[in-house]
Amino acid sequence: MSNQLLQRHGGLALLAAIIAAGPLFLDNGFHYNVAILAGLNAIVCIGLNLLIGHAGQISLGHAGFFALGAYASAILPERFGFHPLGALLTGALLVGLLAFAIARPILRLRGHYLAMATLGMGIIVSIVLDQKVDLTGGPDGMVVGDLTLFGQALRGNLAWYWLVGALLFVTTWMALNLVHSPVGRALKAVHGSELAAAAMGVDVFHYKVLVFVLSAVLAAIAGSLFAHYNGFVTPDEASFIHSIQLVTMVVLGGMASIAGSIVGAVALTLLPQLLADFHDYEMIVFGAILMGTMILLPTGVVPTLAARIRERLA
Amino acid sequence: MLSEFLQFLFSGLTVGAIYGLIGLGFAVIYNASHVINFAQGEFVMIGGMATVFLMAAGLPMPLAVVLAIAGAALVGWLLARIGIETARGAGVVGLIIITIGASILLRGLAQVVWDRNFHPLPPISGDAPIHVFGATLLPQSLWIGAALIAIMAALRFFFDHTRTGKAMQAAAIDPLAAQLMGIDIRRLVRLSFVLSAALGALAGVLVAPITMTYANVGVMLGLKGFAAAIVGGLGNPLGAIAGGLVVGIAEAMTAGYLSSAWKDVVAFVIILFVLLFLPNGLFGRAEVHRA
Amino acid sequence: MTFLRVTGLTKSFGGVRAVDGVDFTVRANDVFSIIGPNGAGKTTLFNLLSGLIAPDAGAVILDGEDVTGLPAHQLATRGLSRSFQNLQVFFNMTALENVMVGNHRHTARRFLPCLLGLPSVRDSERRTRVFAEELMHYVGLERYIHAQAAAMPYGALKRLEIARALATRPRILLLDEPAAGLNPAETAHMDALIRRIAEDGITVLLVEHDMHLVWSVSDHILVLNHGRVLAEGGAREIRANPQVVEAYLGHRARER
Amino acid sequence: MALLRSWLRKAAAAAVAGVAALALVQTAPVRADDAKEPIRIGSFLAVTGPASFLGDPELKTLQLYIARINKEGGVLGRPLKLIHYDAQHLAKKAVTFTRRLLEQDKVDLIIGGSTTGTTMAVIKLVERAQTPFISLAGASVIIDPVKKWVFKTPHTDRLAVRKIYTDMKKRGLTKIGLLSGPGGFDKSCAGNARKLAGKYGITIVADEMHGKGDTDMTPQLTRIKNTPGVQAFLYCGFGAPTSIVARNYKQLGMTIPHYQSHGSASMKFIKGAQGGAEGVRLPVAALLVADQLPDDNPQKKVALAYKQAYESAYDDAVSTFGGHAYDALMIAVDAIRRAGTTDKAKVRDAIERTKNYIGADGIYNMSPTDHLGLDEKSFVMVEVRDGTWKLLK
Repeated sequence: MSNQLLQRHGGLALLAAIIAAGPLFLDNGFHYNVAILAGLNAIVCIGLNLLIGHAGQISLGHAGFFALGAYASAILPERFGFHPLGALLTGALLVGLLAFAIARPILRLRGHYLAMATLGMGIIVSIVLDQKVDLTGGPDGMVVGDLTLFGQALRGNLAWYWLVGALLFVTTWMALNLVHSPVGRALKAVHGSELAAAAMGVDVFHYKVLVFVLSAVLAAIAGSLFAHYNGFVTPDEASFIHSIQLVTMVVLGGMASIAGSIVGAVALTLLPQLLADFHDYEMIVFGAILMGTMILLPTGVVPTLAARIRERLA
Repeated sequence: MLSEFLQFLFSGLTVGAIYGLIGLGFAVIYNASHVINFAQGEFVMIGGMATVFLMAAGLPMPLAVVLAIAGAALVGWLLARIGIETARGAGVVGLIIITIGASILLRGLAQVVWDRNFHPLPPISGDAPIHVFGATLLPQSLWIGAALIAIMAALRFFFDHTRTGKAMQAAAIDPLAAQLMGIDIRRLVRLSFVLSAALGALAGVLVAPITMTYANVGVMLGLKGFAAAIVGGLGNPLGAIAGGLVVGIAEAMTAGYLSSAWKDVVAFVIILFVLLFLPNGLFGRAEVHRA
Repeated sequence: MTFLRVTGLTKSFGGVRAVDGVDFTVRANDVFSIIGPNGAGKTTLFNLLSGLIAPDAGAVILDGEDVTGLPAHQLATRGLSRSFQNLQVFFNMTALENVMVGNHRHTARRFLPCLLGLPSVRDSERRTRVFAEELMHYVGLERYIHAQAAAMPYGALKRLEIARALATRPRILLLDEPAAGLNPAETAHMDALIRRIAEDGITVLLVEHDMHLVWSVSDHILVLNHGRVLAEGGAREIRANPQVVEAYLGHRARER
Repeated sequence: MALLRSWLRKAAAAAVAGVAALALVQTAPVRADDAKEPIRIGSFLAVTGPASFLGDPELKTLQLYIARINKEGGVLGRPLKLIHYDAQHLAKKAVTFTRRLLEQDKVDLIIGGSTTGTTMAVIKLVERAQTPFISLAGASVIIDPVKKWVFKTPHTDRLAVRKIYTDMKKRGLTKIGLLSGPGGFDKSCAGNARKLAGKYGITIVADEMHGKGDTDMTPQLTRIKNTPGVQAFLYCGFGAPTSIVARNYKQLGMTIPHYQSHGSASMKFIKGAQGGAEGVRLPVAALLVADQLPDDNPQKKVALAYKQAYESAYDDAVSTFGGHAYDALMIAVDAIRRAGTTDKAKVRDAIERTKNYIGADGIYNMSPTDHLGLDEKSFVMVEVRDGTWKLLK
């Protein structure tokens, strides 16, 4: 027990140290941009990993929730006079309700059928955002106003960095709490065997819905923040490709590993920037790295490396 | 009225046959390896693009087609050999990510090796539309339909009457038992990738006169093919074709009678409903849960 | 005292009546065995009793309460738990975590406290861990406490499932072929474990093909054939029942 | 033991994070303050992805002409350096790359944004960084209202629709069927078509759309065909669907006049349609039919020279999109020469004072109230005849 607590706190302290030391290494707005995007992706991935890695329920449509959060922050203040913070919370609430509503029918599906259903859901969101031109600006996107906190518009790289860093820290802390609680264990049980979980008194469906809604809400919040930070959103945020990118971050980092989600998100946010100088060969190198990593580190970067190091020591 | 309906139906059947042809590739690979191959659309792209560029290099079309299919089959073999076999510990989702990586890599390669433009291929037998009760149909649609039937028959024969085919069937139903019976699963997985790459490339050649071909053509076609395979019940080749027709006809009828603006939304809602009421697809094997 | 009463329980799959109007009653603290040839409907009966599938007709009364058609997790709350014939271990966890899942209903499992890692949750976790460790000792798996379930041998997994089921604090435990695939030493251990569970006041419902084990532990035996009750009675009665011996036990006894 | 294990797990995570951080530091530029220091031209274009039909020729053009200018001695005695990133059609990538161009690569000026979405996404950034920005995207919102640091070279898509409607009106066509694709270009074109119809006495009697990656548009075309009173057809879209629509049109035996937008202004459209493009009318930049312009047209020489240079360098038919990049680069170079410095404010002022500049797309006269400054004459209607563009008088 105390071991476990120490583990958790050690990991959190490391994360806090990395976040705190960030500004020493980030020396221009572009660096901050990459770091902030990586942080937002990590928040989405932590939620998505609870769904995919822990509870074993695949989703190929989470970009849809991300985009709905983003558009809530774009549309509500602009058209309906919401305070940006109110818009963020309203967006998260609406996405939560939507996720709750669709979770009931689609979480009855399993495996690849669930993948298809969530994929369809994401595509429907992206088409709606594309088509409701008068509300969303259509494929050309729309401008998003500043996020105001305590009457102050949040501007500047450092302010955003600290906000996203703090949120990532809190998200990680909560996710670790959850994973090391009866709820987290129930999620893993649902993944391990739905039959046995049910026979052990775990309300399987309840937990599937819970984690689906939780991951959707995290995606929506990250989407809202992204919209304000980026200052501009397009329906591409809801695209199938974006959903796939999120799942890739989770799997590459390591399923059912919170640290893995952060590593995966950071790595795959950074990689395109590192590869930008390859120009024509960018896609080739990116595809090859994706394949190579999964081939060499089949259970994801963090779990595979951790297991190798453990073996080496044992 | 009838002519209008027929026109929508022809459109749905043509598009559905294309989806079905691609869905077939998903089914064949899924059967042998339980991998969803997200690079299936790229096999279609390779078939079309390689044929275009081999023809541009002066080869006659039949030779270009054969070489393109052979090339795609080689890529399929490499993907199975390098991507799937060496990563056995990766789990189902991990293997999917590998195929996604392969899909990005192949698209990147196509853009560098070939180009970023779109190209047509000449249809097999001319462009003069066939008139049926006031509706029109391109001869190429008939060719696609004929190819689909021929491939179905060939696959039926392959699965029911050849040793390798029967082994694949057995492995699909129970890989462990099949392995115990002395069936070399790895060879079957490789073979399934080669087979489905060749099928994809053939589809790419057949559909290019209708859809055009370009480096990214596989993205949406692959997605629709996946939908077809799922709607039909994963791992069931016949189901994949039926699923393709369902999706294609749903799209065409929605565009024709309801709203073309919301066509894709309606099509996906139909797909969702099929899944909800038939959780294993139209022809899926029911998953048996024995406690 | 009757603890479990089953009346007219029926379930069909595609026209085949897997369980067909089965009636029986189980007394508290008995070891009640259900035997029968393959396909007799034993597993279906267990699945019905444990709420994994719902019956077409009939009733299940558990300790005076009608629990017919309740889902599995609600039956678990009412003190019914089970093990599985083909293992349903959580292979993505350690052995201890498997057992801790069994205690789910008795832990602080509300979402917000868990999310915030409140002291109440930590206390509950500590208690659950201690309890689970005790159960690991109870079933003789103490050396596997920190093992990954996926790395454990088959025989140990069988006992792990029982420890996990015990963690739900059941009043009635359904064991589905606990000795299947075990070697003689392991079977002997299982025999002792089942007796001990019964002695500790838990009613046991047993489906088992190993007749030595069945004769050894059973207070009462129900013979099922083609989804119907063929015979019922004490172990000695059943053994002496010529109908049972002819229809089912005869060739099986000779096999052994 | 468990603790040790967990620390190792965390250490591995940290190592990865550390490598990542190092990599970030590594990308920091090394700059030498040299008198010969190159003029840094930043660019982000949609070179891959669905809008690559725009970005591909744009990038090729920039590369071709920057190499040429450097061979001729550069600008102000300094070479030009192109720093380009492929942002695809994605606003998020455009924002990140623009920050990179501005804050890490310290570019003197930015040419880019193949699409309206990517352009609009970065306007806030370039305005804040006070860096001249010449967009290659079509929508009029980019320069209307005028933004201090933002310019653009392509004709607005509104003008394209106006050209089409003028032509329809001339032929007495007032009831039209509209089909549009799912992209930003398509939507913007269709939106203008709906908005401007009334002004030209045109009614849209059928308004259909198709989806991403669609391979058959006969249902939509059948609906338009069977709409009572429809006199003409307009398709707003780009890429492979332009050819598919033309083929389906022919398949259905439709005979009403067929118009497409400038998104179809590529030989690929004609080739892909396999005969279906015959008779299709569309507005194109005069560049595409430069050889058919009267000899006294001042644009002819510039356009022909560009066409010749591009086609000989790349073995690829010239497109109007490359022309936008050509004009943007030349306007920028001209402005830097006139300003005699790369001081951003002075370059911006010089761009705004561009007068009578003859480019591939037309003649530019910019002003503080017009950051496009193109005349309408250089945008012409053509018809496809015998597999090539025929200028309509």
